[in-house]
This record gives sequence, structure tokens and C-alpha cells, in this order.
Amino acid sequence: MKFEPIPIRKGKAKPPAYKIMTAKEAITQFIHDGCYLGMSVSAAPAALIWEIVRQRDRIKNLSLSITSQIGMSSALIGSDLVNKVEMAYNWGGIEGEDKVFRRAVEKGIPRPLEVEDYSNYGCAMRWEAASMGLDFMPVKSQLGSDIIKYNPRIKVIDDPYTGKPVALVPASSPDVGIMHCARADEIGNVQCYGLYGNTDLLARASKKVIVSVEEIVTTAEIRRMPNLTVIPYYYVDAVVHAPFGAHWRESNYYYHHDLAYGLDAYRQFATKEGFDAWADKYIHGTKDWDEYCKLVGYDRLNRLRLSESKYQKFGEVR
Amino acid sequence: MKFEPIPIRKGKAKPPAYKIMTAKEAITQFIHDGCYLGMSVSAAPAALIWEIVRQRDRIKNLSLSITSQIGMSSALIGSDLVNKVEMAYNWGGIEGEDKVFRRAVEKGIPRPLEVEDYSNYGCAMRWEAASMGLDFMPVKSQLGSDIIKYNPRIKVIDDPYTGKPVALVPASSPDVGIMHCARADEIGNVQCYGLYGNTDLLARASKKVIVSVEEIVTTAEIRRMPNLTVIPYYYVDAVVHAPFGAHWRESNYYYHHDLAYGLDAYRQFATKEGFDAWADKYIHGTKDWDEYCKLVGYDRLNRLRLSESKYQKFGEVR
Amino acid sequence: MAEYAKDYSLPELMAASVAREINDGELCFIGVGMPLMAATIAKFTHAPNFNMMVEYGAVGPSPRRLPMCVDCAVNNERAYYTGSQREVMGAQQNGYVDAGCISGAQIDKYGNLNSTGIGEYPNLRVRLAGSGGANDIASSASRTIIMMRQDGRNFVNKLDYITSPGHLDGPGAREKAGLVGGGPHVVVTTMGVYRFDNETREMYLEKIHPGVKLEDIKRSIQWDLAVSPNLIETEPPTVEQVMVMRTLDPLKVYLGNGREVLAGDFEAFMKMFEDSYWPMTELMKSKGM
Amino acid sequence: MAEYAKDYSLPELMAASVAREINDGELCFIGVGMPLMAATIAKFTHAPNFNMMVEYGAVGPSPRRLPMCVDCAVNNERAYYTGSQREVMGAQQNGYVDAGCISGAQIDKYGNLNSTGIGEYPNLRVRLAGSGGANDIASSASRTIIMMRQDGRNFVNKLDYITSPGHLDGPGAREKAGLVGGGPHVVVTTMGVYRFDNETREMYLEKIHPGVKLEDIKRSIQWDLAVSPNLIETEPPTVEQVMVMRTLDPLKVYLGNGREVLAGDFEAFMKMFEDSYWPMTELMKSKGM
Repeated sequence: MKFEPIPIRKGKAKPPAYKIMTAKEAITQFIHDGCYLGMSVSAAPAALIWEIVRQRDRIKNLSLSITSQIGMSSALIGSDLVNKVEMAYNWGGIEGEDKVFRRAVEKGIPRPLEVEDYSNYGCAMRWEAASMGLDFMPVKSQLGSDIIKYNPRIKVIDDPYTGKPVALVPASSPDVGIMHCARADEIGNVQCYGLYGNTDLLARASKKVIVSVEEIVTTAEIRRMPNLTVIPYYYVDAVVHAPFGAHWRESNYYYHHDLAYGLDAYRQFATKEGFDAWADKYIHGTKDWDEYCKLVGYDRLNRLRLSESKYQKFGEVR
Repeated sequence: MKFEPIPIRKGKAKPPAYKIMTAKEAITQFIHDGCYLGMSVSAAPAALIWEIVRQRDRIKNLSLSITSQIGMSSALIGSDLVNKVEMAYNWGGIEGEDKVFRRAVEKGIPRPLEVEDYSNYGCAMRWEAASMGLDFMPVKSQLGSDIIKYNPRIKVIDDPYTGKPVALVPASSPDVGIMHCARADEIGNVQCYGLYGNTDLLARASKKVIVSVEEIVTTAEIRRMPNLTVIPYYYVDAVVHAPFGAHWRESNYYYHHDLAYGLDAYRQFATKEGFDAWADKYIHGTKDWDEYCKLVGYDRLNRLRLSESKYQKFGEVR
Repeated sequence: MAEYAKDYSLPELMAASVAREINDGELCFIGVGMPLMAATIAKFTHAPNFNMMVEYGAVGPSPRRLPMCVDCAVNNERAYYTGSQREVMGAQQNGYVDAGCISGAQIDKYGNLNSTGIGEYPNLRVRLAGSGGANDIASSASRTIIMMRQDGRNFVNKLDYITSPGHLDGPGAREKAGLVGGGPHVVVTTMGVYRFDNETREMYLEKIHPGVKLEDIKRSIQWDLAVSPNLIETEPPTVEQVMVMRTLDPLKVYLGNGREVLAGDFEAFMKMFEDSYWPMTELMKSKGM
Repeated sequence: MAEYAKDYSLPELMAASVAREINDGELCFIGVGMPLMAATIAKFTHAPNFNMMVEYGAVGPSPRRLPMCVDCAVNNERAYYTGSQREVMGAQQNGYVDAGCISGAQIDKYGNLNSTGIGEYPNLRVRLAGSGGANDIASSASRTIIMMRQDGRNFVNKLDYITSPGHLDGPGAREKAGLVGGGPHVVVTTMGVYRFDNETREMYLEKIHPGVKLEDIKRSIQWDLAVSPNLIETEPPTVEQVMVMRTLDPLKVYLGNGREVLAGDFEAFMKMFEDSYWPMTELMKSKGM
């Protein structure tokens, strides 16, 4: 025996330290070429995605881990940055057909896109597994469907307790997870209002986490209602202050989905030229999120905010 | 083809209907002899447990599914109602050694008690599995320990993705789950303040659910902050209004653990006679929770409440 | 008795028919698109105690605006619970959901649905949205309510891809596959209403929409469609149902060409939202919601 | 330099020694009993940015009252997160926890712990508490800090029951079993401080408490204890550490016979809680917490 103690092995917890950055700083620091990128849908991290697109000379190849995405992942796909997407849904919802996605899958424009299909719960359970340090999760969706037939990463086993078939999905642990939430303090305790989908799971599943928020608040404000903390500081690497940071999508209790914008964008996405023109104007034509908001118009964004608060405000019933 | 449509099969959701009952009514209606009973620890459902003990002529045999319990399950064990406990921990915490539990396991007094040991997370993952309709959950605790050696219901398999060993625990779905929470509306939407342990999982895992609460509130009050709803109405069968319903244990932001009472109770639990005298006085000697509170003293309970609010109040930072 | 509308469109008939499949007091999982609209109609007319679950984590909302997506801010409005997808999808897999409401691009006689693509997977001629939550609803809801366009090409003998399981290949197949939900219960299309026979699990025509000919329906379906001997005409929407639809969706975003109208017209969009607040709030109060 | 206390008890020395094992900025999972007390001392003295996780669902509290249990209301006090056990235990299994702090009734040279019972399982002569969260912490925390009474009978060659895995039977055993955490790092007892050799994974004596004789330590341990060639005396508690302990626990509930004093004495209990508010709040402010 050499009487040398076992060296201290640190856990994965991020420190309770100052984490506020600009989107540019956060994307520059954490997202690299070849990144396996996880993206939340509720709320959509538009400000962060736009910044990735702005850095396309540096970040050329991404694989995406999503559950569902509505238009936002198409900003990356249409910008020629994505090789593969692991997903349940990539489409327009009320905005309709996603021509950017179709062009990529059907015609390889701007580049071929490999799709790995799951159900929504199947995708979510992949993050769930990773969020608990597990390598798989059992799930009873997808059984009997062609999702399993064509996706060899989903395994069907006989449940060791009941003997009945059950599907297993492999953990998905993105290199970086990006998400948009209501508010955070400077050390990265993040709170959400209303539904947040699987943002909680994505933050826990990802190796690095960038959160954009509507508001930066004091730690005392976080402590007022610690039950609202959806992502504690130890998961978070960077907090980006991005008011209206989910536009054209919604941010619960802050502002509503800008359907008029979304439908117009989708109309432009119908052709590659249309998409490029849209991206040139709204993403490359603006140097940061504030400039994007100015281009869209803060008057317009404020109208969306007022419309939302007519119907609901967190802490009140309207 | 007979042109007879597939009959409508209802889901397990409990209706959004009036669910307020007294503890006596709820226990009478839902807990039967031979019941497989799940109990939360945070907060402890003391008012409900006392009522079960009062009905011991009818409810003679229980199996318990718990994670940890501190004294409260001993009220049932000491009252000769329990044949088996599936558990991680049954002891006094700061109150120390649980002599009731020891007498039952070591000497079969008042009756033999079978113990099925898991870790805390192992137990919780059993409820987690049931909460999602799964028959098992993978867990990386318990590996290498004698918990697995002596508990044949825990299976160790080679993870189909990594080849590494992983433990599986079987789902636990209690016939009835009982728990104590902060507040609920009349249809059973339940909100919690502060930590709530695995109360969320127990409610989802159990076939029938009885929740006692500090406060009954309007549905509008629930809607003010829907993110605080830990147990939506569809899991809940009965809501029991039981202020101070966790005494001698704590109810976060309402009142603190009454350590002086707990230590004194444990001192009495040192002998069977002592336990019986305690139960005769505090449980059988009172007809309901309000009488128990009077016996303990509302002045004392209010002191515990004031002491708690000196340190913290939900929605403020003190 | 409810008063029927005299003036209504085919999409309105369809939405009203789907709304009627939802019973008061039920808990239903609502998928993206028209199902959200139909569920909102049900809530504000005959089923005020019906509660919807939407897959990104809301339970029991009363949307007084056009619900646009399953992650839409509207889904928080007056909800009992908001939070995680895990909660609502876990509850569904745990058997809590009475019914789920979904749609698809192709369907076969067992109610299996394709929303993944047309062609040979993965080399699809037309790539579609993918499952989203549809597979999960189809797998685990106690019954599913399906909404479909019926365009002459999408009621097929064999799907290009089974995204969402119906009764698979017939009686017992779901159980054998390990599926916990009951599978398809009804299909509401632009032409009629179909149910599934309890014995054979095959779709049959139960109701035909006013003005639609049976021979046109049969021609639009690849297999030899079974038709109920008690075939009846679909009940028209009520005045109240139509009022709700037109208040929520005056520009026919769901129920017509409203998307073309709204694309780029922010003022029209804002007006639609601003105008629906009072009538929907009054209706809500009158229903005791 | 910190000023050392001149007057302190053995339990105070032990609590202070455990507190010192916690580094500022760390995230540690704290088990029931004395570990809660030691963690609170750390937070209010040298490690204000250390955050504790307690197993019933709280992160980052600053308890200004005696923390009594892992589900205690005190654990919510000024916490960053409160909610589910699933969150904190999931984070631990996911490798987020720097250290976990636990205790047990029996220990062997590899730091395996028994808190289940004495005798042959399941026919135990003495039934103990069971694992609680100890097994989970021992399985998955990046390192564990163990607190033990050393009573002459509980440092054994072979445990009656391995509740919480230490280094099992030596190098590589944890990895082979599939355990994700790093296992025991230090053992603080009533007699000394022990660490585990990086090569053999066996416990060795690193520090001896003031006034304790090495031969008494050796006699209280069943195996042939390895003793560091650089054996030193345990550092006494600081004045500040002792002040925190005595403010939180003036009646020596953790650190003496306070449980006997308090049993049935509600007024004494209330006074203890009332008295600790101001000094602890002032201390909190002075640390910028």
C-alpha cells in the first residue's frame, strides 16, 4: 500500500457561478462543428438557433436530437448545416407542410438528410434515460408499428417480469442542449411558466446546456418559489438574456406565437431561393437577436405580448 | 361482420367531480382488509394513518409499499395491522431507533413482519415504473450489494445497449395510496409547496388515491399557478381536509416537525405496553383528527406554525 | 334539443362530428391540428367538464383563442396543470386517457395510419411530418378518434408506412404486440363517419355526410368497404357549435383557406385574437366553466 | 487563518472533520442524521457556495435551524430547487453529485456498509433502519464521505449484510458490478480519520483524534489496520464551526444527549428554534449567502 488516497473525482455538476453570456459568446464557446445538438420545442430557442446559423462558417455539420420541431430546426436544415435528425416530428403544425424538410429528405437539397424516426414519447424517453444516467428506457409506444421495423436502435424485448413485449429506446445525450425558458438567475437556476414539454429532460440529458430566457432575475426571486425551478443551476453552462427569444413561436405568459409571421415564413420556405432570402434578411442581415427584434419590430412584439396578457398572466386567472 | 362498434373502454382517469370526504369516509370507502397500501413520507399522512388504526376491527391485514417512513408506518405495525413491508427505510431519523419495527421483525410482536428491502431510489423507481404504466424500471443503485442478493424480485441483466450490468426493479402499484399535501381544490387538483419526495409518483402508481391537505382552495386558485399542481385531479379519489394533518411530522411552509412530541412518542414505543398506551390515548382516544389536534393542543400546533413562518413562507424569502 | 345550423361548411360538419365523439367528463389526449379545434368546440358546447391533455404538458385548458399547436401558449389558459410532457404522456401510457384524437395522411381498413411518408421508406417520394405524438396516442389511449381528409387516394389497402398502430392486422393483434390502448374507435372524414366492428376490427361506414353519395365514398376507398345496414346521415352541426368555430376561427385557418389570408397579415391575426376574448369568456361563464 | 476552538467535544470534532471534507462550490448529497448537521456547518463556515441535495427533493438550502431529517421542512429554507426525489436521485445516478455523506452501523476495510441488521438475513438478531438513500449515495455519488461511531465492534472483517457498496472486494469491483459512483473516499469516526488507498482500495488510518491512542484504534478494528506513515493528529474544530454547532444544536440533539432532554419538552424545542434565527441569519449575511 502506497498510502495515496483515491483522487477526488468531481461530479458533472456545473458550478454555482456567474453564467450570463451573449448568444454569440455561448454558441461560440459550446457549439463546435460535428456537434450532436439537442433542441427543445417549448419554448423554441430561436435566438440561439439564429446565432448558430450566423456562425455557419464554423459550424458546418450538426446531428440533431429533437422530439418535435416546428420550423425552427428547418432554419438549420435549410442553412445546410444538418446531416441527420433523430426525431418524432418536423413539420409546420398550423403553418402546414415543411418544404425545407421535404427538400432535404427527398432531394438532398441543400444536402442529404438522414432521418431516424421515433414517436414523440420514444424520443422523450431517450432524453429521460440520459437524464437519469441510464442507457435505455422501456416504452410501450411504437410497438407493432413500422417505426420499430425501420429503426434498428429500438429493441423489442420480452419484459422480464410479465413476458409481454416492450420496446427499449437508447439514451440520447446531446453534446449541447439549447432551450428557451421564462427566467433564470445569474448562476443558472431556471424557472418555467406553463407547459415546458421536455425542456426539463433535455437539460438533464445534455452534456452542455445553453438556456435563453425572457428575464434575468435575482436568486432571491428564484428562492421565492423554488417549486418553479425546472432546471437547477448544476445542469446549466450558459444563460443568455433574449427577450422575445422564441419568436415566431410563443413563450407562455409572455407573448403568443406570431402566426402571421410563421405562415409568411413558410410561404417563403416553399423554394430554396425563398428560404435563402428569408435567412439572408432575418438571420444574416441582423447581427444579433436585438437587431432581429428591431427588424420584426418591437411594436409588433409588444402587441403579441399584450394580446397574451389579455388572456393570461402567471399568478392570476383571467 | 355484425356492424357492432367496439364498446367504449374508459381510461383510468377519475372524474373532475366533487371529492371532499372526511378521513373516516375515505378510509371506509377505499381501504379494505388485505389492502396493498402505499404511503408517502413527505409529508406524512398522519391523519389518514390514525383513521386506519381506528378502523382496525375491519382492516386487519395490510401490506405496505413505502420508500422511507419515520414512525408513521410504525403506528400501523404496532397496531398489529401489517404483514409485510416493501421498503428502503423504516426508522426514527433524528428520533432514533424504531423499537416497534424491531419488535415486529425480530420477535414477531405483535405479529411477524416480512421485510422486502430495496434502496430508496429502488423503491421510488418501482412507483416510477407504475406511474408510467411500465412493469419495471432500470436502476443503477443496489448493484453489488446484498439488497440484490436477498431480494429475488430485483433482477440484474446485461444492458442490451452497453452490455454492462443494470438492475431492474418490478413496478409497485398499491391498491390505495395515501399522502398529505399543501392544498387541493374540490375536484382533486393537488398542489405542493417545497419538497414532496415521491408523493407525485405514489399518486400515479396507486389504483386509488386519498390525499389529505392543509387547505381546500378554489379551482381558480389552482389555475393561478398551474405549475404547482403536482397531482392533477384524474389521479385522485378523495380529498380530506386535515389541517396539521402531518403532525408530529412537518408540512413545509405550514408547520415544523414536532420533535419534542416525536422523541416522547419514541420513548413510549420502547415497549409494547408503551406503544399501546400511546395509541390508546392519541388514536383510539380521539374520534377524529380534530380531536387529536385538540388533545395535542391547537396552541402547540400554532406555535409550530408560527415558528415555521418565521423562517419561511411560500412566495417570500425570509 | 340543440338547434341545428342551417348554414355550415363541410369542414365545420367534420369538426362538429369529431367534437360529438368526446363525452362530458372525459380526459382526452389531443393531437396537433384540427383535433385541437374539435376538442375546443366540445369543451365550449356539450362537454364543459371534458378535459384535454396536450402533449407538451397541459391538462384541462379552456382556450378562448384559436389553439394553434400542442405546445401553444393557448394550452395554458385556465389549465389545471401545466408542466412536463412526461406527465401527460406517462399518464397516457398508464391508461388514464379515455380517448385520443389524431389524424394521418393514409389509413387502411384496420385504422392503421401513415403520417411519415409516401414511397418506400427511407427513400420516400414524399416525406411527411413523422409520428409526433400520434403513435403514442394510437398506442396507449383507451380509444382513438381519427380525423381524415378523404381525397380518393388515401384510404389504401396497404400503407407505405405504419406510423400509428390501428388494429394492425385484425383481432388480437394489438394485444399480441404489447399495446395497452384500445385502438381506433371512429374515423371522421370529409365524406362520412366510420366505426370499427367489434368482431373483425374492420372499418365500416356508419354515417354519410349530407350531399355525399355512397358510390363516391366506395370509389374513394381501395378495399371493399363494409357499409352498415343502418347507414344514416351525419347530424349537422348545431348553431352553438358553429358559433364557437366562427368565433375562434373567423378567418377559417382550420376550416378553410385562412392560412393564405393570414400569411403576413399581422393586423388580421391580432384582430382575430382580440375579438374572440369577450364572446368566448361569456360563453365560458354561461357554461359554468 | 482560522482560529481553533479550545473547548470542544468529540462529536463536535467529528462533525467539524466531516464538514472539512466538503469543498466550496461542490454539490453534495446528504443523508439522514449527523451528515445533515456536518453539511450545514460547512455551508455556514468555509463553503457558502457548497450546495446540499437532500433525498426527498431539495437543492441548495441554507438551514438556519437544526436540520432534522432528509424530508424536513428546514431543507426548503432558501433553497434553489424544491420538488421531487426523482430529480435529486436522478441527478445523482446521472453523475452530477460531487460527494455524498452517509453513515452506517458496520463497516469493513473496503468501506462497505451495513445499515440493515445484525445477524443472518432475513432472520436478523437486530433489525436496523435499512438502506434509505445510503445505498443510492454509495452507488452513484462521485465520492462518499462516511461518518461512523467506532465502538469496538463495528469495524468488522465481514459485514452481516452489505447495504451500501464501498469498494466491494477491491480494485475494479465497483466497475464490474456496474456502479457509476467512485465509492468511499474518507471515513470519519469517533477515533480518527481514514482514507482509501488508490491502489488497493483498502482503508488506512490518516489522522488520529487528539487524546486517542493508536493501540485503542487497532484493538477496535477486526482486521489488521494499515496506518499511514505520515499519521497526523486531527485538526480541531474552529471557533466558528463550534459556534455554528452550538447555535443550531444548543441542547446537543446530534452532539450529545439532547434527545433525552427534548423528549416531551416542547418549550425547550421551540426555544432552540427561536433562538437560532438571528445569529444564523447574521452569519448568513456575513458570508454573502
